[in-house]
Parts: sequence; structure tokens; C-alpha cells
Amino acid sequence: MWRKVAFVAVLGSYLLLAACAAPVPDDGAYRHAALQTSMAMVSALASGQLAAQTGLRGNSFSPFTDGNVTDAENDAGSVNSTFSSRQPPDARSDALRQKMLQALSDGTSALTDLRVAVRMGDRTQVRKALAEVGKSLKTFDALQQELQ
Amino acid sequence: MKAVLSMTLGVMTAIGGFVDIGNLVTSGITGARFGMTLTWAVVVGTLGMALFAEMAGRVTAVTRKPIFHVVRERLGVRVSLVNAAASTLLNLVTLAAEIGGVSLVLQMVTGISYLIWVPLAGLAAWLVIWRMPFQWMENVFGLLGLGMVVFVVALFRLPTDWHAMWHQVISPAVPAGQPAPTWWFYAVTLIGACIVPYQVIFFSSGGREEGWTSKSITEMRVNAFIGFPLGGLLSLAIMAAAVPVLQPRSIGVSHLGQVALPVAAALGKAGLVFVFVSFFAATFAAAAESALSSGYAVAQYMGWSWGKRHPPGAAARFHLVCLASVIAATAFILTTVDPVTVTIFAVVLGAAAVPLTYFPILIVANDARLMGKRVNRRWSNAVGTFFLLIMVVVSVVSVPLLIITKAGQ
Amino acid sequence: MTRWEEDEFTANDLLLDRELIDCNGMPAGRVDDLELSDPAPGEPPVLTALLCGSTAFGPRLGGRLGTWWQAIGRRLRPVTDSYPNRIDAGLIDHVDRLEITLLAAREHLDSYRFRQWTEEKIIGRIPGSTG
Amino acid sequence: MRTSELIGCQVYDADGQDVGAVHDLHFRLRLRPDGDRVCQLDALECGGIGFGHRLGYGEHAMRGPWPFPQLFRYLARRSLIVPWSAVTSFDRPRIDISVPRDQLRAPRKAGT
Repeated sequence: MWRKVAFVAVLGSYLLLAACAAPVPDDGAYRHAALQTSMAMVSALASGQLAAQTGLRGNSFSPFTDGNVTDAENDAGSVNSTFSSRQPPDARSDALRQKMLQALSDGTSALTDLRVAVRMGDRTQVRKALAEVGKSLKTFDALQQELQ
Repeated sequence: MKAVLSMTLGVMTAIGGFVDIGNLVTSGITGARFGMTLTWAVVVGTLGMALFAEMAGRVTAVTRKPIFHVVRERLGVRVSLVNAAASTLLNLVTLAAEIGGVSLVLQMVTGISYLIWVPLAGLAAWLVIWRMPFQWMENVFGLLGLGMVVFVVALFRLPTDWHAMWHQVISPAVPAGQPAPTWWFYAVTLIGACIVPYQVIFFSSGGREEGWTSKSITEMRVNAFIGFPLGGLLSLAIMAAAVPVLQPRSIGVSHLGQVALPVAAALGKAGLVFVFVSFFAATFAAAAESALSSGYAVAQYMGWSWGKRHPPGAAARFHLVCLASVIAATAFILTTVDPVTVTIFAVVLGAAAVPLTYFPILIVANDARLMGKRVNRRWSNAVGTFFLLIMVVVSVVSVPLLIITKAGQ
Repeated sequence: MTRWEEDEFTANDLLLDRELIDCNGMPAGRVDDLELSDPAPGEPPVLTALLCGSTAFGPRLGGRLGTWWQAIGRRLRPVTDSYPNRIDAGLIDHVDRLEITLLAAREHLDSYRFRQWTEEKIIGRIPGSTG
Repeated sequence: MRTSELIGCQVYDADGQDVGAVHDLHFRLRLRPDGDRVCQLDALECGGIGFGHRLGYGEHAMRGPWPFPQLFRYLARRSLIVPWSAVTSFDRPRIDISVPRDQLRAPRKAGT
């Protein structure tokens, strides 16, 4: 009796896992992934931006600002690598892929610049990097409009 | 006068002790993502916690039996073994999350990687278990945890749209553009963050450590019915502070530092100091308490002598379990698993496990022969059974939601 | 002589899984099983002792886990005899709904090797264990 | 003999009919002729749902909460008391008794 139950449970959970793990690649799914990715990227960019701005105003301690900006940079990096390793299903998706990859790498390097500037405590450089981050945020806003 | 003073102290420590890494993380995430639409989940969780703790505290005060004595005597060896094993495992996961939380707070303050702090945090938590008198442990960290009031202060300095927030509180709905399963998943995490099994184990065993009798019931009730709801308000304040700062910028919270950002934006360095101290106190006290709770659960189940009121030599096996838990949890966090993810798992599994300890307490609180005139009244049974029903539903849906939403992504 | 709260009761009600308190008020374990005299014709079994420890606990768990628990318990015992720790019925002072009090101190009961071992080899060696 | 050997045994009546599994033991204090008071095994409680009984819904003054007392009493309605004097043979996991099943009494009801 229990063996049967266990067998069915194991089989059921295996099927469930298989269903979750292997999405059928199609254009819609790819666009959805692109949208999710740009939302995650906006979150990382905005988080780094807010932390650096707060630090610039003297409202925060430098290890705290640095920590938040570093977290944002790491998040951006992992978002970037997850999306770029994703296989586009067709030629139309490939165009979107190129656009996304450019935006993602811009955003990631903007956050890296920001982190470097924050760690060095160079206010001019921080402002400069913040401008880049702001630009990248605008790009992703536009991308999101397009994808929705 | 002295009684009032001790009661105030009790309430204040209950407020500070209510909030731990689970509340910090889940409140921050939900505030940034869903605004105040999940306020109801915190309210349900807090009321449930108050009810559950009061019942467990009353049973302990009258029968002098903390929760796992009751569980073993009522459920028999076999069923209660499942309960004890599940609770201990859960305490371990929670302990790991708290140690991770302590280390993350230290990283925020110093800028040195949290992994360096993990072993030190574990060692310090164990030293508190080993040598610090029980009352001291409860009071010092409980009071320092009250520093989270800065989140309330911050709300008044931020461009808070009180009207819109209040609207979200009273008419909750899934915000536009957010998937419903994720919203429900985070509702479960918020409930799980408020009703943490280790806190009930600790509350009732702590009552025994402090020698509660039937006379202590009033004081215990004040702690549960005033202290815990005020603690719930603190976690709502953390949630609310994220709304005007993080939500408009579409920042999704995935690190503990982001939870503190609104206070930095509103109150600057002074506010941050309060955040650091109170976050540290809350997570550190919770680390010690959850490790103690593992010891309490195992020792009470097995019938070993337990508790900080004995010198460690006289409760050797209890201290061995505590020590082993701290070592295991520290090792687990040192595998570089993300403490925030561990926290999410801990609160969800915690929500799933609540009926295991809640049910036997509800039953014993109904035994007139044991409880005498302190037996459950009709109203507390009505509320208690209703709440049991909620918790069973939460318990059933929690793990499927965890899988469907991939832990809330 | 043992004082009982009731004249008639069931094992689950008053005995099994109850906490044992020694004459100094210290916890002395839990009742894992009961020992009864062997039945004889016309002579119903009577309670002869309370049994504690993993070799009493294992059989109550039953199944593979119970066997396993028992096997570990046996290895931790000082003597090869696998019979559980006995607390003779004559040592029971008082039985009520809350707990069972004993006439002896827990140091004088058959104690488990595990308890002494943890006390002497681990906990006792850490500074500050005595108080 | 240990209680763990008795609990879980299947009981069969004089006609070989299944009475249920032993889930609890009834004891009674008795004064022996030599003045010693002993705690004597009086009866076995069989059948029904042992878990509800274990929770205290068999006989205790349980105040609720609704619907547990009703539920467990319903589930325990087939519980039967087998006096030890009726036991003819005990060989784990089987106990034979000399009394037919329908002559056994039910446990005391709650509150009595």
C-alpha cells in the first residue's frame, strides 16, 4: 500500500518538475523572459542609484552605500548572464536579443563604474556614473514599454 | 509600581523580540512590491501569534509543562516524534537564517563580507546560550530591538501618501501587473514570519525558565496581547517605509541593505545607526532563541533536564543539542547559500508546520482536569478553531505555492 | 507507599510518556515503557517497574526506526545487557496528572551512559559549565 | 512483559471475530492480602481510534473545541473494553479471549 503511494508520489513530483524545468521555446516566452529581465535590471539600477544618491547627500555611511551598490552590481551581472545564455527561438527573437544584450551590458558596466567611484569616494566620478545609470534606466523603461 | 515597571519591560521586550530576520525580509520585499495590500496577512499572522502564544503560555503557567512536554504526552511517542523532528529541523533552518542576518547586518556596518562574520556570529550566539542569564538575554536584546521605531519616524519624513496606503490596507487586491500566485505566496511568508514555531517554543519554555505560575498569567497575557501586536505594527512600519521610497523606483528587495535604504533616505546617518543596532539585536536575539528552542524541543521530548536555569553541567544533553544546532546552522550558512533565500524558505516551511504544535496546545487548553478554571473559554475556542482552520489552509497551500512561484520570483 | 491520584486509570492517562521528577525536583527522564509481571492463570499482571531509555523507547516507536533507535541505544549502554533502565515500582512516590515523582535522587537511578558521557567528555570540558 | 508488547496486538473473540487492536491499558489499584498495594492490569481497551483517545477525548472532561469532541467520540464509538480475566492466550501479535464480542462493554463515556 505505502509503496504504491510512494511510487505515485515520486512519479507525480518528477513529472511536475519536468513540466516546470523544460519550457517550450517560442517567441512569446522569449519576450516574456526579456520583460522579466528588464524589470530585474531596472530594480538593480534603481537600487544602486538610490544608494549612491543617499551617500552623495551625506545621509549614509560609506560601507553601507558600498554594500548596496555592490549588491546591485552583482544582481545586474547575474541578470545579464542568465539572459544572454538563453537560446532565442527564431530570427525575430534574435533581433530583440541583440538589443537586450547591448542594454544589459551598458547597465552592468554603469553599475560597475558606480561601484568603483563609490569605493574611491570620488564625488565627481560618482555623479558621472550616476548619469550613466540614469541613462540606462531610461533605455530599460523604453524597452519595457515596447515589450508590454 | 514595581509590577507596572516589570510589565512595561515585558511588553517592550515582547515588541522587540517579535521582529526577526523573517519579518525584516518579508516586510521589505512585500512593501516594495505590493505596497500595503498585504497588510491583512501581517494582521492575521500577528493575531494568530498572540492567540497561540497566550494559549501556550497559559498551559505552561498552569501545568508547568512547556510545549513539547504537552506534545509528547498528548500525541504519544510516534506522532510527536514527527512533530519534534520537524520543529527541530525548522529551528535549524531559522537559526541559519538568523545567523546569516546577523552577519549581513555586520557587513552593512563594516563593509567586510558577511561570510567572515558568520562563525563569529555563531560563536557569540552560543556564548549567550552558554553563560548569559535568561532575563538579561531577553531584556537587553528586546529593548535594543525597539530601535526599529525609526521606521515609523521615517514614514513621517518621507513623501508618504497616507490616503492611498490606507486604501490599500482596507481593500486589499492583487496590484496590477503582479501575478496572483506570487501575491498569495508572499501572504503566506508574512503569516509565517509572524507565527514562528520557535518563538512559541521559546515563549512557553521561557515561561518555565522564569518560573511562571497561575499568578503570572496576567503578565503573560499583556505580553502576548499587547507586546506582540505592537511588534506586528513595527513590521508593518518596515513594510510601509518601503512604499514611498522603493516602490515608485521599481526596486525589488533582494538584500537586507535595501530594507534599510528608506530610513537612510529619510533620516540620514542617525536613522541608520538605529537601524543597525536594532536589526543586529533582533536577529542576534532570534539566533540565540532559535538555537535554544532546538534544545528545548529535543530535551523536552526526550525527558532530559533542560534550561538555562540549571548550570550547563546539570543539563548537559540540552546544551549539547544547542551547541550542535549552532554548529550545523553556521556550517550551512558558510556554504555561501543566500541568507535571504534561506529566510524565505524558513518562514514558508514554518507556516506549514504551525498546526503541528498549535493543535496539541489547543487540545490541552481544553482539558478541564488539567487546566482547572483556566480552561479555554468559549470565545477563545471559537477564535482558536477558526485560526486552526486558517493555519491548516496556509499549511496546505504553502509548499505548492513555493514550487509554483519558484519561491516568489 | 506510592500515592496515586486515582484508583482507576489507563496507561496513557497517567503513566506512559510522563515526566519523572526525582526527590530533589530534578527531571529524571520520561516513562518510555512499563514493566508488568508475567501473567499467570488467575493472577493478572501488576506494574513492577517504569522503564526508560532508548531500549525501552525503540520498541514503542516500532518499525525500522524503532529497531534502529534500539540498536544505537544498545551501543551507548555501559553493559551488554539490552534491558532498559528500570525504576522499581517501589521507588514511585506520587503519581498525578502532571508528573511522576520518585523517592530517589536521579544520580542513584540507572543512568544512561549518554548522559554521563556528554557531561564528562563534552559539556564538562567547556569552561564555565559548572555554574 | 512490557506494555509495548501488549499495545498494538490484535484481539479475537471466542468465535474468532476481530475485536480490534489494543490501544490502551486499564489499571486498578488493589490491596494484596499481605497489605501491599499493587497496580494491577485490569482490562485492555481495543478498537476505535486510539489517537482521539490519546488526545484525551476518550474519558476526560474535554471542553471542546468543536468539532473535536464529537468527531473523536464518533470515531471511538466502536471501542471496547476487554477484561484481562477474559484473555485466554497472549502470543504477540495475537490475543484470544473467551467472551463473545457483543458481550463486551464500551469505555466510560465522557464526563461520567
